[in-house]
Amino acid sequence: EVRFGIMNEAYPPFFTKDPSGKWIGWEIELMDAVCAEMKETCSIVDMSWDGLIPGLEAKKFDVIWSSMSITDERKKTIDFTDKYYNTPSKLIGAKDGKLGAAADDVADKTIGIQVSTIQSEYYKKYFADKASEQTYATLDEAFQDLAAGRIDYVFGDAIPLAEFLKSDFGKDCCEDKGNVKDDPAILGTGIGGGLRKDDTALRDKLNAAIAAVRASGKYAEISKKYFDFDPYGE
Amino acid sequence: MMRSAAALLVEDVHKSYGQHEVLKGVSVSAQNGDVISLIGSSGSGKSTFLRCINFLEIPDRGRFVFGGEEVLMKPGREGRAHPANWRQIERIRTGLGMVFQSFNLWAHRTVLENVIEAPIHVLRQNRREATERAEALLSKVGLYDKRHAYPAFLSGGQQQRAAIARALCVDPAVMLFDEPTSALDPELVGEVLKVIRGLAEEGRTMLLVTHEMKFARDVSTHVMFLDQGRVEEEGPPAQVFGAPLSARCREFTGSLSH
Amino acid sequence: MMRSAAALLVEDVHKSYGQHEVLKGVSVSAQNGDVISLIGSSGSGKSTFLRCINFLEIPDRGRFVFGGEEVLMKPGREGRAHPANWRQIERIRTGLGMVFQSFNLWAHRTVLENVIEAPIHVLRQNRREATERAEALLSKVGLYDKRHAYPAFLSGGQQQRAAIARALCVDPAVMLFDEPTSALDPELVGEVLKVIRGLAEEGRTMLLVTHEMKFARDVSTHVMFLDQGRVEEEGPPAQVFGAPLSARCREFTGSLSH
Amino acid sequence: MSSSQSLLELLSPYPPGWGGVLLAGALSTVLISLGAYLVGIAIGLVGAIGKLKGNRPVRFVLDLYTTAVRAIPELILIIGLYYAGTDGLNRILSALGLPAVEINGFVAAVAVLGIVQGAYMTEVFRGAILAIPVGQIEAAAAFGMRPRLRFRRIVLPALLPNALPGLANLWMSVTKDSALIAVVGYQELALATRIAAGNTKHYFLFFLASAALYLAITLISNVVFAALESRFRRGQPTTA
Amino acid sequence: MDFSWIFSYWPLLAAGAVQTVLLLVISVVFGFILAIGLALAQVIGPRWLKLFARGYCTCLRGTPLLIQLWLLYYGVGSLLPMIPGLRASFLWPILREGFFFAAVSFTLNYAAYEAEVLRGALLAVPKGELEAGRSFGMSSSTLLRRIWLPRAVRIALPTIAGEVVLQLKATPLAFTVTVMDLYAVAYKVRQDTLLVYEPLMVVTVFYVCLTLIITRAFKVVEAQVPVRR
Ligand SMILES: Nc1ncnc2c1ncn2[C@@H]1O[C@H](COP(=O)(O)OP(=O)(O)OP(=O)(O)O)[C@@H](O)[C@H]1O
Ligand SMILES: Nc1ncnc2c1ncn2[C@@H]1O[C@H](COP(=O)(O)OP(=O)(O)OP(=O)(O)O)[C@@H](O)[C@H]1O
Ligand SMILES: N[C@@H](Cc1c[nH]c[nH+]1)C(=O)O
Ligand SMILES: [Mg+2]
Ligand SMILES: [Mg+2]
Repeated sequence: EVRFGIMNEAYPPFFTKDPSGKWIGWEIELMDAVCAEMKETCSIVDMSWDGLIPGLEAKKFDVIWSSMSITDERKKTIDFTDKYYNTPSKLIGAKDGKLGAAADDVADKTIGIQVSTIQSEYYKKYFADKASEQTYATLDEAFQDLAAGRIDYVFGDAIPLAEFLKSDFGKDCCEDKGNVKDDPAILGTGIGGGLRKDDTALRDKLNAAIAAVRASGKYAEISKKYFDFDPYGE
Repeated sequence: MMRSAAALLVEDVHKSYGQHEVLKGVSVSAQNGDVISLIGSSGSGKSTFLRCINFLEIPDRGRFVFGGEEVLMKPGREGRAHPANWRQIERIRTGLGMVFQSFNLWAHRTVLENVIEAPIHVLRQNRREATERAEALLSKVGLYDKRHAYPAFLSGGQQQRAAIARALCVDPAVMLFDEPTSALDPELVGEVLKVIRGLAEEGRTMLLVTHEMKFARDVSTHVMFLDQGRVEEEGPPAQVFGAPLSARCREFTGSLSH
Repeated sequence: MMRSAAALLVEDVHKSYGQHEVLKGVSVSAQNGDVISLIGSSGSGKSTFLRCINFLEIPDRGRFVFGGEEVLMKPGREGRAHPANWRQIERIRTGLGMVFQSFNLWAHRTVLENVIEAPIHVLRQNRREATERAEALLSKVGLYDKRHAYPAFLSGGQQQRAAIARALCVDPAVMLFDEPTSALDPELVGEVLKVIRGLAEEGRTMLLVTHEMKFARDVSTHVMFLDQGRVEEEGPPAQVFGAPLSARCREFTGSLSH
Repeated sequence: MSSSQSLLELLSPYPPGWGGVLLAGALSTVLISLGAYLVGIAIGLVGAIGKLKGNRPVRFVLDLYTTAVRAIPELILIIGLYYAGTDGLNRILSALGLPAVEINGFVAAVAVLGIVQGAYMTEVFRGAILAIPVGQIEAAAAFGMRPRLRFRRIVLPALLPNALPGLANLWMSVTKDSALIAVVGYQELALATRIAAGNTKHYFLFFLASAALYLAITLISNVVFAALESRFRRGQPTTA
Repeated sequence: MDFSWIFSYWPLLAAGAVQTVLLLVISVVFGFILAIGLALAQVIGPRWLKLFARGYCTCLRGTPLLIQLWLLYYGVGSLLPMIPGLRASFLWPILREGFFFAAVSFTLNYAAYEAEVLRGALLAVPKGELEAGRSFGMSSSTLLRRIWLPRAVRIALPTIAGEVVLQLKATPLAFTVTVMDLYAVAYKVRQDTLLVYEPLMVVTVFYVCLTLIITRAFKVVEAQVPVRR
């Protein structure tokens, strides 16, 4: 049996619980496909975002499957599978018709960023001397402040941000300002499953399964239900 | 304020707790220098009467005049009267000193602090002067050594003496004493007697609840015998103790010699 | 238990609060049926002595024998003794009745509940019988009507009578009374006197702190005069009040006739 | 979620409404709180007596307990007990040759919150006992009541009116603190609210709905506490 | 164990500690003042005030602080920009800040809890001691200031100490409205460095020290009046 650790807050469209308590979302369907491929039974353990790495190490579950970006910093502590999706980072902001996501566009503005994400590192390198940062515990909080006009931009993973713009709440106030220029050294090399360092057997199995799901067309089939593009990236 | 007016005039006080009518029309009138003793059996309403006089209990009915100034009353619910103006009552109370049957010392203050509290914070006297007077009073009642002790660490009689000193320190025109010697030994009773006589000579008026008939006889100018919420007998001590008119009073004071 | 042994033998009790030595070696011995009065000025240590006898205060030193059974003591810190076995003390206490100077009624229980509490929960008596006896006692002290009232709603004398009834209801072999008549009128004092005489005739032993010399003279078989933590004078009432040997005692009892 | 859904539909107790999720969350909240509260009362009574009557080492240990537990944020205690604690427990068990146990979120929540409540209760009870006039306890001793009996018949009923407001406060705070248990993945009302809000982006609707549920829990508790207080305040004159 | 991160994070840690202490002091001081009013309103206020105070305490104690904070910050706060001109006014820098909202909602919440404690304590003051004050002609305000309140506060002291510590531990919630208090800094360090326990240990030490100071201070105050036991 393989136990998957997933963050216990809504992160649509990747994972969330529906009102009946069932886990749904792109990442969940991918997990099912991967498990079928591995011929393993799978279960989900939910945990707060900051409890995921301790939970993994305390063997409460075996793999973090929670849209976690593969970064060098994290690699010091845990291991990752190959990436199973990749998403650019983008800015969204209040509707004012001025598009653009370069440093000059955000001059003198306040940018809301979730604490300790890859975007937070990126901000330090590219935006820090022009704009100011406001730190949030969750993306949802940043969205609300953006709608309230307390901040000018939210900077985060493109897909959840786009999801917000589609909602009743985000539709009226805000718009897409565009993706930022990539910097893989900071923004990472995609999103993968997090593993204990010594758990190479599971890593190899998962990597094989991810590759197989992608090759069989199952990956594309799942993605079509959620996106009009291929989330795998190049 | 008319100088000739009675220091204290209280008429027809009624008070009930629920169905139980504790005071059924009690009156008293006192001139400056009078010492009036209230005697009567336990539960007859003596404490309640004293407490009505300074409005710790709100009497259902009654007329109250202090040094010529009448307490304004207004009709309340169920035919009961209420003081119309609490400010007036607070002002009048500053001229009344009370010693409670259960002492009621403030537990969070030392003996000295208990005594200087009202002079400083009600009468707005200078702290040093108040302290000096308080210490003199405490010496008088033999408590100077204990002035920095908290009430919980005092003997019964010491607490009572502290309460007496506290009441005296505000220099009141009228004093209400509820069994002020109940916890005192005969020597101290004698001391208190002296103090009361001294106060009477200064022209102060005193109302005194007591169970010690001898004390009442020695100290009072006038004695009232309360029975079941009514004044059953009153007059000079010689009459009440010597030749009471009422049978009930004769019985009560007769029991002195068991 | 030897029948001939003293009902109560207390020897050389010492007690200090901090630097202040309140009892400097007080002894008492009582036979069944004895009524021993403790008199003395306020703060002389009377209450403390009574409270040491039932170990509400832990004496620093002393020997205690109840009906032939000695309280086991063990040496504690700073040369002070401690009871070796609290179980023993608890057992002995069930045979001691106490009336406190400040009554100490349980505020959360009615008068009747106060009285039946110990018979039911300590002596494990039947509730109905305890209630019957309690009601009889309450009638005796004139409190039957107030049996369902809470202590806060009683007059001072009523509270004291409730406390007396509570102590009597456990039927104790030795009774400790701390100024049991301080809040009572002369009639009730007479009643209490009768009760105490009755108990003495039944062979019960009583220790009685009082400030009413007349009462002490009438009721006691033996009187002790305490002064500054020492027994200054003791003997039959006729001697202590009539022809005291000590000058201090003469002064104290002399002050009776101010 | 489709935007055509009316607000009421969102709150419907049956899927696709989120009302059921909130109600289930509220039930977990009550259960966790109740468990922790009872554990806390037991610890608190023992702790208060120990602090007042215990010897030096007992008092020292209890002082350490109340200060430490009250000082460390609950969240840290929960994380500590859930991760490090179960890890340690299982290590001990395996050293003894016993099978490992899985401490689930519920047990961890009740244990941790109960230990925390116990520390606060110790102080509340201590204060309440100190507020009882000494004479009343002495009177009980004078009748030969054993400490246990004295406690049950005199101290306990006399301390309750003093302690009840503090106890009510603690109940109110444990119902809220139970929200912290979300970090170990146990879904109670606060987490249920966040999930519903995050899913639908109707933040205020769900904040308000959950505030209403918490308030309902409180109002019901208030009725209980008011009844207790009027019962235990008998004998005290009402107007001060 | 790895504490090397402290060197690069200490300015943040210090700033966080300041925020934590500020939030605590502001909410306890103003909350206590408010609580006195609320408690008195419940004990001696006229009927309408009694009802209001009751209702206030019920609502604020009845819902989680977190939700109150959110409703205030994201709810009321999001209505503010709609007031014309406010965004340009000098108030906006304050109203924009999470700190302001956190301080306000912590104060309001603390007041509700403290009022409840004080109410009980006010009722626990022996009636006779108040009567003694009245008999000297103390006005209600003098009686309150000199006898009733000090006596009640004494009775409530152990509970108040507890409430203050609870309030200390409520401060991390401010992070949800962007205040970088000490706990938030530790959270950030944990996420940045992926050290699980070390940052929490540092924070714990800080909270424990602060709690010790608080409880010591209360012990000193308690010892002012000896208790006979
Ligand atoms: N708990 C205590 N701590 C310190 N000193 C105390 C304590 N209890 C009593 N005292 C002191 O001990 C002395 C004797 O007190 P005790 O109560 O025995 O006097 P008493 O003879 O009963 O006086 P009274 O007739 O006034 O009741 C007094 O000076 C009193 O202040
Ligand atoms: N708050 C109260 N509620 C109900 N009844 C009361 C209250 N206070 C006093 N009483 C009753 O009123 C009667 C008179 O009480 P009061 O205290 O005036 O008596 P007293 O004459 O002072 O007696 P004592 O000599 O025993 O002090 C008593 O029967 C008492 O039980
Ligand atoms: N993918 C980003 C942001 C994220 C937050 N929660 C889930 N994902 C990261 O791992 O830093
Ligand atoms: Mg009386
Ligand atoms: Mg005494």
